[in-house]
Amino acid sequence: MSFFQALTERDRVFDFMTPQASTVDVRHGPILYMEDVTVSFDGFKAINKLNLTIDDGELRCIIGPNGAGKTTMMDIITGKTRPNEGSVWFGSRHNLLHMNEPEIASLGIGRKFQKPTVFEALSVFENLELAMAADKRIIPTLTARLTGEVKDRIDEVLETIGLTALRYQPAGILSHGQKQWLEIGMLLMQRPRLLLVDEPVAGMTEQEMERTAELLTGLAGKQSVVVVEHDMGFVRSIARQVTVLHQGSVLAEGTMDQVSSDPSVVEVYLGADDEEAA
Amino acid sequence: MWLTRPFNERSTQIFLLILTVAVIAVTVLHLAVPAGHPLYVSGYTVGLLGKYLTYALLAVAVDLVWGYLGILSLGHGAFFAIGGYAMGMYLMRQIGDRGTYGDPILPDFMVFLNWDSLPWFWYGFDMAWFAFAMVLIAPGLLALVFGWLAFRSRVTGVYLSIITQAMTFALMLAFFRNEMGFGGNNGLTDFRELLGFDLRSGATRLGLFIASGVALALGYVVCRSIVGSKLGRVCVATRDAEARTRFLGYRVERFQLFVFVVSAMLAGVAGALYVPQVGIINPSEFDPIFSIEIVLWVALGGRASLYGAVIGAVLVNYAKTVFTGVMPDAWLFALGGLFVFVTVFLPQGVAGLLGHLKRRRDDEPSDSETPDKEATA
Amino acid sequence: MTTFLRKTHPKTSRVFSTALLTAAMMGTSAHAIAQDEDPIKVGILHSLSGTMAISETVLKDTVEMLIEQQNEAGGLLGRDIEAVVVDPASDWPLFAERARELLEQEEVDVIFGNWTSVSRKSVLPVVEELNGLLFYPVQYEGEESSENVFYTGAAPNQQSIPAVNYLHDQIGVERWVLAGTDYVFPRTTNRILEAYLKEEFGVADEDIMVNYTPFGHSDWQNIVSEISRFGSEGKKTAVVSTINGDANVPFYRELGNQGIDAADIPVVAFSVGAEALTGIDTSPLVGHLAAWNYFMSVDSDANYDFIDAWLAHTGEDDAVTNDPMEAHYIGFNMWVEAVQKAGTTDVDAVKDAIIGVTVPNLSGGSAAMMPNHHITKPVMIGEIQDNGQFAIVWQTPSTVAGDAWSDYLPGSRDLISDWRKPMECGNYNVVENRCMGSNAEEQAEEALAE
Amino acid sequence: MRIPCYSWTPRVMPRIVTCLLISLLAWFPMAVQAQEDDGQALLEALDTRSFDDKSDAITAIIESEHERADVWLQALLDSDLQRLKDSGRFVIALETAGLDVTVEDAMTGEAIGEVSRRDLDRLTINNALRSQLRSAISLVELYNGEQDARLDAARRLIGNVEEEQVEPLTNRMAEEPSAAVRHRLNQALAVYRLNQGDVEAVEVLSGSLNSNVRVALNRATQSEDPLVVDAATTALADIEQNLKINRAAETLYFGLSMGSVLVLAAIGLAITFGVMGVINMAHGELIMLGAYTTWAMQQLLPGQPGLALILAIPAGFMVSALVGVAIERGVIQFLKGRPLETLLATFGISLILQQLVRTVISPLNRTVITPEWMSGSLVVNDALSLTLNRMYVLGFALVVFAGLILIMRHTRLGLEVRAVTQNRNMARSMGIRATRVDIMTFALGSGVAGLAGVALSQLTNVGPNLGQNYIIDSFMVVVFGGVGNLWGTLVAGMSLGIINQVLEPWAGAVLAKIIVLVFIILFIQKRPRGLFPQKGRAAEG
Repeated sequence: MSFFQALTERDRVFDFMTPQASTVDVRHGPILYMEDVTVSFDGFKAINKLNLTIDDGELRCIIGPNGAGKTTMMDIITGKTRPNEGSVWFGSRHNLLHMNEPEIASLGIGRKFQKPTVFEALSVFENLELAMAADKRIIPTLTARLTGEVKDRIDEVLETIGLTALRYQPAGILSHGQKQWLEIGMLLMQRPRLLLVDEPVAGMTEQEMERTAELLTGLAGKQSVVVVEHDMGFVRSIARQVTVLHQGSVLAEGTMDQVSSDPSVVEVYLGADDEEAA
Repeated sequence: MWLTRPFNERSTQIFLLILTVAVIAVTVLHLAVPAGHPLYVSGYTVGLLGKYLTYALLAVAVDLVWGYLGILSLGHGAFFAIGGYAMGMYLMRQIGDRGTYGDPILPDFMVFLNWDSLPWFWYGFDMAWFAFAMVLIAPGLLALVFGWLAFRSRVTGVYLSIITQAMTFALMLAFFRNEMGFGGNNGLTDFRELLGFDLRSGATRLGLFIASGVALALGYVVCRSIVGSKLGRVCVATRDAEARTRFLGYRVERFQLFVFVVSAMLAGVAGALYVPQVGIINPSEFDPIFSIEIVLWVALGGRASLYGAVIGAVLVNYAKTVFTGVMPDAWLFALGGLFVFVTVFLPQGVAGLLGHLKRRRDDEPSDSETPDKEATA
Repeated sequence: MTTFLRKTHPKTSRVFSTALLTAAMMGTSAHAIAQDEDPIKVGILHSLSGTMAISETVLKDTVEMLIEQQNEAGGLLGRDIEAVVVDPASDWPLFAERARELLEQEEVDVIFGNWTSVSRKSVLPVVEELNGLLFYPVQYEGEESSENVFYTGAAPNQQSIPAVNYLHDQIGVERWVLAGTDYVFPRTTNRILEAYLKEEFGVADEDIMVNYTPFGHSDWQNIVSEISRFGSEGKKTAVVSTINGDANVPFYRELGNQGIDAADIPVVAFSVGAEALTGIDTSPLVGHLAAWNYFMSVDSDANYDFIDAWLAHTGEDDAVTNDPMEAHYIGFNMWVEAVQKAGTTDVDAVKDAIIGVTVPNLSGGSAAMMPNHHITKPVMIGEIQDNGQFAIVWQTPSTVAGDAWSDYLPGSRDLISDWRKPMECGNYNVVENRCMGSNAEEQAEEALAE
Repeated sequence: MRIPCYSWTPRVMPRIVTCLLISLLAWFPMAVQAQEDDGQALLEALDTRSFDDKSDAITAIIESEHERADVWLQALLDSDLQRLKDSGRFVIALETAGLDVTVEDAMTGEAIGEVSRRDLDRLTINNALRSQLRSAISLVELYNGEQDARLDAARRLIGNVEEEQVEPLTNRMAEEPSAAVRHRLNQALAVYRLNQGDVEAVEVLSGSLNSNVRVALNRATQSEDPLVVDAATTALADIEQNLKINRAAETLYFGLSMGSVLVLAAIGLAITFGVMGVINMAHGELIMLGAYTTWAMQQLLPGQPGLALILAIPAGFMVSALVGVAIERGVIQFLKGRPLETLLATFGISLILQQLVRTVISPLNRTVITPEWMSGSLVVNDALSLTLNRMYVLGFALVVFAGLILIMRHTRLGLEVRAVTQNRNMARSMGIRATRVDIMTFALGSGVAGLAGVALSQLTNVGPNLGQNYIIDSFMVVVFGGVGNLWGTLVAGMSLGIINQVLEPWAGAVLAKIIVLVFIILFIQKRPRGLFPQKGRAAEG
């Protein structure tokens, strides 16, 4: 159809927004670029002049005490919260501050919530089906058929997250851990360029943790991954680059060892960390 | 094709089967059996059942938005009524110069209220195709505008329910005004013929009854194929976790809008079939109470299971027929009691019970929770 | 009650069975209908629940009382009369449905019923289709004359016009407020009055104020103060009120509180009966007027007998009687007379027989059925007394015949109605010399048949 | 014509007034002179169909110095003067019981006992006669009545002064102690003079808002004397100006009073809805119960409507509160966190309550008497008078509101309520018994609804449908104001009331309501959480 028709069609997601053909420009290195971002909730600055850069394919861990602004930062990136000032760029082309959640999501930014949220009334299979990267306009969705490769893709993911057996069970009956898995699985279905993972191992057993670790490290490279986590052990096991947030701005950045040897960090964070790590 | 998908679902097959049998049975019993015979179905009963069928379609429409989208609309009576008015206006124009005053153009109420000419919005309603199109377009348009405003600004839950109520209430007041040109309190009545068939003949009424049956079947299939599709699952997802669905990249408000409009159109069709069967349309159909009653039908039958809505509509209205006949005073007690009972003790409704029994028999989830596998696979 | 309990069961059980479509359950005791062909069946179609129940329930009781009396007097044609009561629940489509039930299922010989204009309009097609008889007891907007309906309530010329004459001649009113609820009766009445006032009394436009309010309107501050302003321009002003039912209480309250005294601005009401005054503390209303064809305070033995019987029937000392009740009283007696005259309850026979039948009314005179299916009535103006009753202060010297088509509406000026042979037309246009609209095609068919 | 002035016993009124009265009634032919003092004959004259003859007869009675004259006139005014059909004897009805009436002899005043209504003929009067009688009596009062009575009499005279009255009235003005009454009389005379074409009169009249004065001035603008014309026109101009201001004030008052009703109806809802997230569709019926309680109290205390009304305030609160608790315990507690379901369930309850009232009490409206001190209106000036009952309701609404604010701010309950609203679980864990708070809150909300009912019983129908008429409006107010925010409710209610009353004159009642509804719908689009959005659990609706 002609370009103008395309413009007038409200449901149309323009090609450059759909992840398959995602034209996120990463030639200049960073895939995510936050500069001087500030958010205040009635006076209280949750994020304060935050600067953060994530390179393409990087796996970055973000740590920090409660109220450091980790979750708020994710809200900003995914378009849930609008900052009072500052700029947030995805690649060097897309200004995230001018987009809403669905647009950002279809740019290829996937998010896993702190509290696992899956569609309990739907089966595991359907949860993945919905998450799958596809044309998400109304009519295509209405007429969508389950093609072979789609099924294979879903099976594959089911395999990775180890829920093949439960594929037709409503997600509501899954255990907490399984829900975490399912949600990560949903992220995988999205084929995102950037993955935001909020406390992926909260309430997981040891071996579950290990698999998560493998999984996330496995993702890195193909996708950029940002992990927010309290569990130091876990962080240490996966982290290459670590950023420490404190009172809404970056306190320190570097490898785990550098960071953990940084006195200010030790003071504000690791000191208070023990009981959280436990 | 997605529209054919429902025909593979067992629940739909059963539903369509029962409906067809019912309609045919009534037709046969009405025509073939001599009056007075115990099996004879009188024209009165046919009319009654026809009315129930239109209500059932209305209930299905409400269930689509409430059950699967989680939008409790307290204003669906409005779409029903508007569809009805569209049909009513067509029927008025059909009277032509057979009106009391013999005015070839103006309906009677306009003549004796001294309207000198037909208001613009009555134009075109003398043509069947236009009127029937309007049956879909008018309610759809209202739903589109209203829904667009509401969903865009993410008005949800109780707030949405209340403003839908405000909408239908405002419309009721508006249509009561005689200046509006819709006949005020008396509404539209004294219809003569529909597509050339005399509305006062038993045959036409039977035809309308069958038409209602067909409409219900079609409406059911459409809704089924929507909720059975991926889109239906997006709806359920939205109902349960709207924010999450957004993060998956779905433009939730547009899906809501789409389904809302479809539902409104179905309601319009129901209204259009209702009017010629009861012979009058007046603003009391806009009454918020009526809209709430519709929701009760669905609640009783069971949300998120379309056939439940049908069961609910028929049960409640049959009960109404009986009660207002036998003990008028008791009716409101019964209705009120039903509201309380269903919401407190029967949250899944009748369909919920059925599903429960079914599940107990063979351990597969009833399609009210997850769409059938044969649809998905 | 008991009578119709027995009556409605078979029908409903049949609806039920068909509704569920299990042939086994079909037609349980359908022959129940066959048994009682003996008694003459009188259908009563008044709302017993919903908003209109307030007004209509008493009418249902009235007809039941009349039937009892008739049976005690030996029934009709040697047969008992049996009431078949159904409840249309103030729901207009339901009126049509119930009417069909009465005529098709119960096969009643006559129906007494309806209050609101819209309910009548909704029943009309059914009654005409199934050729039934309907007696409609409430004053209404006119502009209608159906072969199957008998209008025992007042037509506009039997209520509003005499009332306006009274105000103009006796009280010397020069400015008019026409206030009404926004539905067809006030609309039509006010149209007629406007035309009448201008033609007959040469009232100027600025001396007429028309105002419409929704049903159950409760905040009258603005309107009442407007009225008092309108009335303080020096000319004698009166309010002609077609305000309906519930809305009257707050209206009169506001009048009282804003100190509008009947002596300054009298209000003459068309839709307020004594029963509507229950719920008002009448002391501030003394002197306001109502125009009806009957008042409970009418001083005649017929009336006192009726009231006694009514008090006995209801078992309440403070039960009130009103105009529509009298209308039913007249209508019922006319029907009885006509049946006796025709010797059968056959609808067509009764239709012909009833025209010209004359029965006593409750105000000491008598009412006759006109060829246009309307009746003759006296018109009375009553003033509210401090006991909440109306004292009759004026009355038309003779009875007035109801006019189906108003002479003051352009549309219907040329229409007349005469159901006697040969005309047999409800809306005959004397200019074009033909029977208009509704019955045209029937006429044609008959013509072909002969 | 010459009016004979008979010697007059001081008992009734000074000699001069007789002449005054007679002259006032001078336009009647003096047909009945012959039979003075013969009471029977006087009354006979009353028993006629023609009201003109009746008014002559009244004149005659006034003239005759018959000692029972005043009794008769009063009885006639109350339409208690009746006549026995058979004997033609005149009687005065004392009280009516069913079909029988207790009567006394009109001549002698001796009791006769009960008589059937059939045997009585009532001597009816119409408005003309009524005002004739009244003005006669009021004139008497101008001389020996209370100050208010005199003031009223004087006001009646404005525009109705006859030539013969000028002199006596001027004298009267000299004697009159009260300045207000003098002022009135002065105006009355001025109007008379103005009609005679006297320019000075305008002086006196300018600034008066009395409608008759305005009429007189209007007439004066047609006079041929140019001086009078422009004097009158200027006078009229600033009167009109003055009227505009008064009218604005009036509309404002109407708006506030309507607003107060909305606030009363809605505020209980603001509490239950705001704090508990319960959409109580039965709220309207709780209001209705309050109104019925008022009626019941008046039945219990016949003769003292005022006292009954005051007692009804606590009673109404209790009744509705108890029913509220019953609803909360019986239904709502099972529907925690399912607001839409509570909507349906409570709607069912509302249907039941309505039908209950219909069957138990009556489908008909009940009469609730307005006590003396609440009826009538407070006259600010001739153009602006504020109806008392609405003023009381307005005050009542504000008091209730203030009370609620106090409870919420300064009581333990209020504290707990706010805690639960902000964060239920947190509050729980801090040892607040949330269930108890729920019960109390719901009781409070329902009770307030009851209070609203008590107030509404003074304004509108007390009937089964009372609640229905207010429920939707109440929801609009709450949502518009912002759920769970009392101030929001107050502001919303008042502003909606005023908007409505401002729109009404030009849009008409119906359209005004529609416009307001549409306005609310659109407003909710802009600010889904209302005027004063509230943070916390209830906000998730």
